[in-house]
Amino acid sequence: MADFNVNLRGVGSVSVIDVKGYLDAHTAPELENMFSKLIVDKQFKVVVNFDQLNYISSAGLGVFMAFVEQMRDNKGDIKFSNMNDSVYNIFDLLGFPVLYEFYKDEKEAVNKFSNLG
Amino acid sequence: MADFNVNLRGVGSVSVIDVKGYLDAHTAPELENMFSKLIVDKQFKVVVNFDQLNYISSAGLGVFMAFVEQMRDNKGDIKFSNMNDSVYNIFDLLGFPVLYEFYKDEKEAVNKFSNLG
Amino acid sequence: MSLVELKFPLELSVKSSTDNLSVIRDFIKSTALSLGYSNAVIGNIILAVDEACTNIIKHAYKYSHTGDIQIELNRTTDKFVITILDSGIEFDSKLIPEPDIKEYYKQRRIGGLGMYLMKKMMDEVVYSKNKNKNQVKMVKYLP
Amino acid sequence: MSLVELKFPLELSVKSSTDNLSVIRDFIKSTALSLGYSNAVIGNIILAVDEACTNIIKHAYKYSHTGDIQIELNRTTDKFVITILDSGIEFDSKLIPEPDIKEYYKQRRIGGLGMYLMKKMMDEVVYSKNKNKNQVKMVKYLP
Ligand SMILES: Nc1ncnc2c1ncn2[C@@H]1O[C@H](COP(=O)(O)OP(=O)(O)O)[C@@H](O)[C@H]1O
Ligand SMILES: Nc1ncnc2c1ncn2[C@@H]1O[C@H](COP(=O)(O)OP(=O)(O)O)[C@@H](O)[C@H]1O
Repeated sequence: MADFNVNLRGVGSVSVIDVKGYLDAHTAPELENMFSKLIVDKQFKVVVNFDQLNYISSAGLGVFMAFVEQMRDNKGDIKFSNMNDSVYNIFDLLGFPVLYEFYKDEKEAVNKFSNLG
Repeated sequence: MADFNVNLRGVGSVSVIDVKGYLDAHTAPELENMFSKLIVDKQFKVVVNFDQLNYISSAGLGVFMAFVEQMRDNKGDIKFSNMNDSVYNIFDLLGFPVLYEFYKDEKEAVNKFSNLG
Repeated sequence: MSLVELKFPLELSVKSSTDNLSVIRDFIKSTALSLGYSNAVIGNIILAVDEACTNIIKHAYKYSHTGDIQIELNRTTDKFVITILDSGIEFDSKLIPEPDIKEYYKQRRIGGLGMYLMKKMMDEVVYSKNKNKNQVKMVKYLP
Repeated sequence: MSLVELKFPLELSVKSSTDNLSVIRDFIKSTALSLGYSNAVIGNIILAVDEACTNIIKHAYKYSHTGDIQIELNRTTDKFVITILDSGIEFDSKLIPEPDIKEYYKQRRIGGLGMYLMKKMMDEVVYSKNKNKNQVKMVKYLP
């Protein structure tokens, strides 16, 4: 059973990560690896599309905390899109909306990067 | 949580029982009660519509064995309709198709009674 | 893609009430799913465990809710092993004849299908005693 | 309509592996469903238990898969009580400061959110010792 799935797509100069299923302490390392690869490839503009994510625990949240600074230090960012309410509520409870940008649509999130140049 | 639900409808002279959810040793008594009531009311022509039944164990199967003879002794019957494959497989494995009539549609099953008068 | 590889044994303990059958079924389902069985086979395993536990509630504990049912799940290289223990009335499965399904219907008996289904659904079903408890061990070969 | 009224206590025992988190979540889900909580609240309870068990795996057992995690569920007249036991490294929760979420982000720490979430999601969270085991007892008021 595939509990969690992470997929990378390029949309212009932006890297879009699709996350799917259950993101917990067991599956978070896979997302971590994806971010590590992006760093190696110098891809710092990242949108994470949560459309198919059912569940997130603090282990998943920690991955974004671990990498966002590096992205920003390199003129990039991690932006979030297409999050369902139950997942958003966890982010919200922990104050993430102060620190991260959330968008309804992936396209909106991607465009924010182009606007910045 | 409603694990099981049983509902009675009259279609002409036929009693249609809709079963819904999980029919196991815990919920079978409810179906039993329904059949007991039909006997008291002298309603012997019964179609059981399985359209929304997800699961059946031997406790559920036993209910039909317990009442079918009384129905037949009174010129009635218990006929089955709208069963999904997984539920049908259990009936099949136990040889029920030799003893009971199974129909795709409720209407077909109901009509069989009218044909018999 | 992240695969979950459950670390066995897993164990569920519940009181001997038919109210708890749904929790038992859900436990078997989530375990069997991660072992890669098809939905049809998962349905069969669930049914076998339901029947075994129903029998324990009915016959070993005579519908008292105070008994314990312990379900232990294990996997070997090629088998999914389900061991169910109870401390109810002793049971010698050898005394129960294999039902002849044709005879069964001639006599129009109402019960007596549970153990037959268990054997049909599983690859092995063995009753025994384990430290003063009744044990039924059911095996399904891994997919 | 047939209502299921689970007979408590229910108990699940699993090995200390993150592989088993999904089975733990499914167990909590099927129990909480039958207690009548909304889906949103069920999600919160599941998260709290996931965080508690993740901490046990990470901190009490240091990611060894050989430890035991025991989850016991009870209900009183007005409470759903979840007791989680482990035999790992002793833990004094009083030594862990309540995180200041603002400070937390300033320092950009990566962990440290689990216990905060547990307390937010549940009505009571109490750590203690129980016969040489570590115990965390979490309560959610019944709906
Ligand atoms: N776990 C058990 N403990 C004691 N007796 C049992 C147990 N399982 C089965 N039996 C006995 O075996 C018989 C056949 O069981 P089964 O095929 O499940 O049919 P049923 O339970 O409907 O009678 C039961 O009637 C009962 O006498
Ligand atoms: N069950 C436990 N056993 C031992 N130590 C624990 C346990 N739970 C929490 N801790 C300690 O409390 C700290 C805070 O836990 P938590 O808020 O979940 O954050 P994190 O696990 O991400 O560090 C942990 O870093 C750990 O030192």
